[in-house]
Amino acid sequence: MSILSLRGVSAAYGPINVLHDVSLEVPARQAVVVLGANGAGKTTTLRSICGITNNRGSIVFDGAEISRMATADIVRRGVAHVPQGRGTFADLTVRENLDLGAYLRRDKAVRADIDRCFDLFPRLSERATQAAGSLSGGEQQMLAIARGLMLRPKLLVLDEPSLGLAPIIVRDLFDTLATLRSERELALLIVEQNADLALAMADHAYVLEAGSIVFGGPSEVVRQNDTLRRAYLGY
Amino acid sequence: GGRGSNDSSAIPGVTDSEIILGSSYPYSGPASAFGTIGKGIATYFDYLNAEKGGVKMGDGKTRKIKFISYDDSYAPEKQLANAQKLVEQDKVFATFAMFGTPTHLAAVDYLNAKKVPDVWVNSVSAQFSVESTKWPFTLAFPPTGQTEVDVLATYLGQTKPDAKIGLLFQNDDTGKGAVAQLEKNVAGTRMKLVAKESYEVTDPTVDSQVTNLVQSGADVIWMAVAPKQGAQAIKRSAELKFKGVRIISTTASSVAAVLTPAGLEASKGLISTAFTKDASDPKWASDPDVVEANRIIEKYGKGLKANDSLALTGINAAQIMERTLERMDEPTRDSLMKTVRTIDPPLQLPLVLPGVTVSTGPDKLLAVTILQVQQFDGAAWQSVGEPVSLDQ
Amino acid sequence: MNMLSVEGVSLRFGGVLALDDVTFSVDDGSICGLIGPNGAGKTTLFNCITRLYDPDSGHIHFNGLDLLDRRAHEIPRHGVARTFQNLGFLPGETVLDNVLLGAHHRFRSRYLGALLRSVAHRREQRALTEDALTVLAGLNLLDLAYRPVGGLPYGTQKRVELARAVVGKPRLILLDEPANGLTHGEVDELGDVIRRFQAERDLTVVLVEHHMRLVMGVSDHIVALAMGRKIFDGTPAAAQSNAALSEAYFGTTA
Amino acid sequence: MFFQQIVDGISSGAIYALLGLAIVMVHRGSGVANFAQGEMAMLAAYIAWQVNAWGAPWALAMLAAVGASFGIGMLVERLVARRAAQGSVLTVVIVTLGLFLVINQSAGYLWTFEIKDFRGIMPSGVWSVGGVAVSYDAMGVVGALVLCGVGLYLLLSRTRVGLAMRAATSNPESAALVGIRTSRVHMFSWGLAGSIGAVAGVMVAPRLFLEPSMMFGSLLFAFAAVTVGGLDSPLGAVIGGLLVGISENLAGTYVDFIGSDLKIAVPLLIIVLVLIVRPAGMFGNRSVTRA
Amino acid sequence: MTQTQAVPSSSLSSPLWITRARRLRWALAALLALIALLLPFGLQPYNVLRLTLVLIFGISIMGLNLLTGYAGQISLGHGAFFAVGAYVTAITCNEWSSPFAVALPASLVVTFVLGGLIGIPALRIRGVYLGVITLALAIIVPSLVKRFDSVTGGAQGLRVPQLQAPAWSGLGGDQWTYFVVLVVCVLVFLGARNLTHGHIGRAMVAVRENELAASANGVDVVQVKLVSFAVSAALAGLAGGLYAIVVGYVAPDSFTLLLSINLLAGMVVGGAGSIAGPLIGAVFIEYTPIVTSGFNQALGGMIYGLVIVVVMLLFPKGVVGLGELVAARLPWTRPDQGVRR
Ligand SMILES: Nc1ncnc2c1ncn2[C@@H]1O[C@H](COP(=O)(O)OP(=O)(O)OP(=O)(O)O)[C@@H](O)[C@H]1O
Ligand SMILES: Nc1ncnc2c1ncn2[C@@H]1O[C@H](COP(=O)(O)OP(=O)(O)OP(=O)(O)O)[C@@H](O)[C@H]1O
Ligand SMILES: CC(C)C[C@H](N)C(=O)O
Ligand SMILES: [Mg+2]
Ligand SMILES: [Mg+2]
Repeated sequence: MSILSLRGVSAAYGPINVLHDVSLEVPARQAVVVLGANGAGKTTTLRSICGITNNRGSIVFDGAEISRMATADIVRRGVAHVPQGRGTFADLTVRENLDLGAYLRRDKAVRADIDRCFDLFPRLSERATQAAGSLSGGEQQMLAIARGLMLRPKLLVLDEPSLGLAPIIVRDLFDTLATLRSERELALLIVEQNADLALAMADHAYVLEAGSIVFGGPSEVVRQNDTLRRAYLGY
Repeated sequence: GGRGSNDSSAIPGVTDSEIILGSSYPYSGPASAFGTIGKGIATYFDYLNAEKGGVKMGDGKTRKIKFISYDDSYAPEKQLANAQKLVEQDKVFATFAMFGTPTHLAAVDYLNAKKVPDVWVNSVSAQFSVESTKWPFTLAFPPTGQTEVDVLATYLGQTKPDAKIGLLFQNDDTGKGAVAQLEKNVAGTRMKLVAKESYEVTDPTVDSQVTNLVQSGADVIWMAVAPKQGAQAIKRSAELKFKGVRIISTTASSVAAVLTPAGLEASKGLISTAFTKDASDPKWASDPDVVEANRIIEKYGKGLKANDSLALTGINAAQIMERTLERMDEPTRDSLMKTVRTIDPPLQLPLVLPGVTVSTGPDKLLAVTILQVQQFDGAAWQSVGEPVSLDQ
Repeated sequence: MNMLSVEGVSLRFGGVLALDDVTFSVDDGSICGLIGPNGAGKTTLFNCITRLYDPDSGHIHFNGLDLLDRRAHEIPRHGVARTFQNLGFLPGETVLDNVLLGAHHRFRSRYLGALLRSVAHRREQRALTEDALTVLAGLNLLDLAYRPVGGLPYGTQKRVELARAVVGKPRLILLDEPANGLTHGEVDELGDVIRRFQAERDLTVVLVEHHMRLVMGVSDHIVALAMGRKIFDGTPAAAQSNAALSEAYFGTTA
Repeated sequence: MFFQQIVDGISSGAIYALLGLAIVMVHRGSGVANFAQGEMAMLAAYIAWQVNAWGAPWALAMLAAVGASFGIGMLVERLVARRAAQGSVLTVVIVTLGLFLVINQSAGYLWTFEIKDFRGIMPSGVWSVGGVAVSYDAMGVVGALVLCGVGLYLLLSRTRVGLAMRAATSNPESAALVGIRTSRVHMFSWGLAGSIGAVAGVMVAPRLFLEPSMMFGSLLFAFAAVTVGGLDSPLGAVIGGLLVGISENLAGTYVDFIGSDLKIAVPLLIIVLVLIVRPAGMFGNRSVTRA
Repeated sequence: MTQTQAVPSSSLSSPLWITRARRLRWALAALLALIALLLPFGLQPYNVLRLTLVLIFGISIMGLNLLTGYAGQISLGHGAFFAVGAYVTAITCNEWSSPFAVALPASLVVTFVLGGLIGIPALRIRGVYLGVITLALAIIVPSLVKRFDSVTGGAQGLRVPQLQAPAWSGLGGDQWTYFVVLVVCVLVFLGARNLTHGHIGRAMVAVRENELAASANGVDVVQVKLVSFAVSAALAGLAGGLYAIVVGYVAPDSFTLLLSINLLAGMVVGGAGSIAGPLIGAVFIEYTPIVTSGFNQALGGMIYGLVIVVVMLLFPKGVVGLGELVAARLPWTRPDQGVRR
């Protein structure tokens, strides 16, 4: 059963159409990666899911149609979105940013989760009282991811999570994501340029080109198929 | 004259059945409170046209009054443009009760250059009356600030010859005029001006100024102020238990709009001059002229409320114009100027206090030089003596 | 010859020692890869060189010129350009305008010239616009010249950044993670572009990147920072086999 | 005299501070400087006056006004401020100035420009100690300031709502992404600001006297106060307000050249000096910009 | 992006839609200029006066626009510079009976210097904070005028001799004045266009959008801010000087806060950061109150406020912003849709 499914989703900025009839599925507890050249519409797809971009079509999450919902309400249903290029609260401290990640939660585990984030990104604990805007680019990216994790979502949407992160951190991050997926029964939808790493971890892959899905299937297929890789991913 | 009808067609703004008057008021902007006066004027003319068919002028013809007034938001250049529009487009017979000193100073040269009568200007500045050589077509109506100061200073000189005066005034030309006139009055007397405090209209309160005056050792506090600051100063001086004499300007003497909010007890003993009947003063509440004016306001004043002193000011102004028109021999601008420059015999207007008359003549350029000194007894203003005349 | 030399540069923000006595130099015409964990101080070092930050101590010389004597806006005129890690654009303006901003210091005419649209002003305006468009064409961005830069995909914006830096005709160019948001294939192309610019425009390059294939592929020389301190200085090959670097940065447990 | 001027300064300053709190509230919750805040306070005072004129006791009338103002504030956000925010900061500034005109002129139309007799709940009279007179009205204003100030401080620093407000202003899109309903947060801040402004309006009306331009001068000083204190700091608004009130009075009294006609220049000088040292006010958060 | 391509020079010229949009703008400007030349002959003097005031407000809004619209430094008190300019002209004309050819430049220079000085604190202070400081300036200037009444005439104000049309022109005084102001206005607008359409304008926008990026690209932020302040103040001062001559009278009440607010409203309604915006804004602030109070005198001010609110809600980026939206959808001037990478 799919936790998220998009059916015929189109999106436009002003008069310009950038997504055409995109359909994709994220099965429960699985990781799905979306690949594509830059400008293909990956970010737009993710933003449509969270109701940030105007779009047409049907988006069903956890049994409910969410395509007309406000962003905050979608998030309240259990979708966490880590936007491309930071999106932290620059004026607030690292700690406050994490607290805000848990804004919707009332449970007791929040403290423990913050510690867990600090374990994953020790850098953040050293900077806990510093304004997020003064962090380095990679530190901000860590913060954005950590904030997404703090929500304890059912579906975690990540837009190029490896952006600006040191290789060792990227590796740790993907390990952690894999762990969390089984541990918390988390579903993942990831846009990632580091295709090797993403494909290794994901169960399914989609390839977007110029706003349309040109491939969808098990990630293994992409890994094995050189023609496919070369045609769409350039390597 | 019988041939008047022919002549009048050549004169702008007047026909056998209609006369056009123009004006300019701040209907919008920071001074829009005074727009109520303009609306009061329009209300009265509406009443005249509806119930009396207009004004019966000296030539025997009854003419409806078409009163056109434009908004200038108290901006001088806008009053100038309005004046030009009234003359050039609306072809008014005369402008009437144009409002405000700085605003009218921008328009007055133009009107005189065009030889358009600019009568009963609504400004307390004396220059619009006394500069009759420079501006032969201009004349103001309300008692000037100087007149008010002169009357009160004379009264004070008689009742408290050793007065040590602390003055509170608005930092504009009216306030500055009051300072100058008071200084002139105390010169050569035993009275002294011991403290001066000014305020800007934008000051939230005048408490600090009043405190300074109370503690300056003055035994007279003279408040040359607008209504709001008047209320504040009355209340504050009472709170500080000021024991001396308190004088307040006429504009801030309304029982309903100043003294009641300030506290009737706190207002007890105030000295002021009066020009018109205060509709909110119990003494005048049932005066037939006031009742009639209120009826007119309620029937014709779109959105105006009875007893609004600004609306009544407008009615009063319209009434002086009505009388002026009645006295004109012929419907010409010359005749109008002649009439306003020789209001003789003096006029007693319905809303003006008995004994306070309007008159002009070759040697009397200011129209209102009689005022009534009055004292507040905690419920109503009581006249002190007879109206004081300062006729030169 | 040294084009850039950084000597004993330190900078502290409150409790954070962002740069700790950093010394290294970059040869004229070379490509230097500057790597290190997140928060190591790479961007901060760029900020010191371009005078957006004041180091607490140390010296920075460029071509014999003491850069610490200069103010930020004078740096491009002396031949140093940079890109920003997280984009430093005027998002509402067109790509062309943004690129032309990078050529700001090349305008000779000043307020009066612009006010009167003097002949000289118009001539240089035309020339520099052509220059900008040529650079855009070289990066395959010509079609986007009149589009507002704000709506472009992230990877494209990173390329516009590159164009903006290059159009200033710098001698030294500081690239802060230019490969962010690019696909594998595009990263390889970027490597070619950097080399090409370096050769054609006679540039010296300092490249901050976490993309190891790119850094190791194009760099002549690698400097690594960690916790504000220099931990490595040598050839790419040596870097890849350096144990400390591997542990702190690459994550390949040797 | 000196102490009297200090006390007068405090009681004026309390007015600016109270209005300043409302301004801070809106700014903190939606990043907007609301130039119509004073007029909304004035409107609240008229509402209280009208309800009282219909026969309700003052306390009830004032409560009604504070409640109504919460609704008015929310409505203004919903119908006006939110849409204007699609433009620039300046669009919002102009819109609030437009609202200023609408409220001010409507009040004159509905209730005339004459002063209304507004008694309020404080007894009239003064309390004197050692030659210094403090009116009960002024004490009421100070009391309201303390209540609102402490309440607001607790709300902003101790509750989730406060954090949500800061998040919604700092980065609305990300705020939505952590589940904050930003539009509700904005509406709530405007509503709350409306109520605080209303408290200011009904408490100062007996002292400033109720007419349509009642709050205009105070608005200017309130802006001076929040600028000195920092546009997003309630503590700053309180301290700024008192500072402006006291300095304005003392300077007008003791500095000859200034006198009362130039005393308005004093807050300006203070602002410039404070801002040159601390560009975001004494207690304001300076937003971080790094390369 | 692999090879260095030889770029055909034709592809370096602007795309067609840009050229067309540019032509459309010039055509509109030419049409406007023609109308501006003919109008005073078909109108009564009071309307010519109003148009003259529109031009004057247009000049000062353009000044504000350079500072606030382009360089992003909020000024809520530009009426202060307008007032200073008006008084400088009034005083030089009165005290020293200098002809306007001296008085107007004097206004320009004095306000230029004053603006530069006021710009110094603005180097550190931003946004609403700067707005409040300039607002206070606008409140203080009238008080200062009253305080120094020996030179300024105090609350009474000063009269200024008005322009007389030379006999050879055959024009009325109002028409002559109009054309003089028109010439100044055209020069100011052309100058502003030139200044903003090149690297200087780009530098101003960069200062507005991103100071860090601006200085990293070689923009001297300090200089741009100071020059913007000075030029902006100078234009307001010039407009003030023209105002003094045209109206023939200056008083503190001519320069209340309302003036500053109107200038700002005009700029935003017209469209901040555009060349046509200030003129549209000037028309708006001069004529809207007339229209609204003609509509209903009792509620004129209320309706004016309502109109401002509604206009801003309908076109949050001003009238010019609306025009751009329309242009982006016209088949002629619509940006090409095909976007390659
Ligand atoms: N705000 C916007 N305004 C206008 N066009 C936009 C906007 N955002 C995106 N686009 C356009 O939509 C298309 C898809 O962009 P999107 O950001 O979704 O691509 P992407 O696949 O995420 O690219 P990248 O890998 O570079 O992040 C692009 O052509 C882009 O120009
Ligand atoms: N303005 C500032 N205020 C406080 N701390 C700062 C500031 N600028 C940088 N820092 C701190 O200095 C450290 C170095 O930051 P810098 O941006 O130079 O890292 P970096 O090496 O570029 O990292 P990344 O690879 O993540 O971009 C970081 O930990 C950051 O938090
Ligand atoms: C110009 C700045 C806003 C850019 C920013 N410093 C960055 O790291 O990209
Ligand atoms: Mg993307
Ligand atoms: Mg960095």
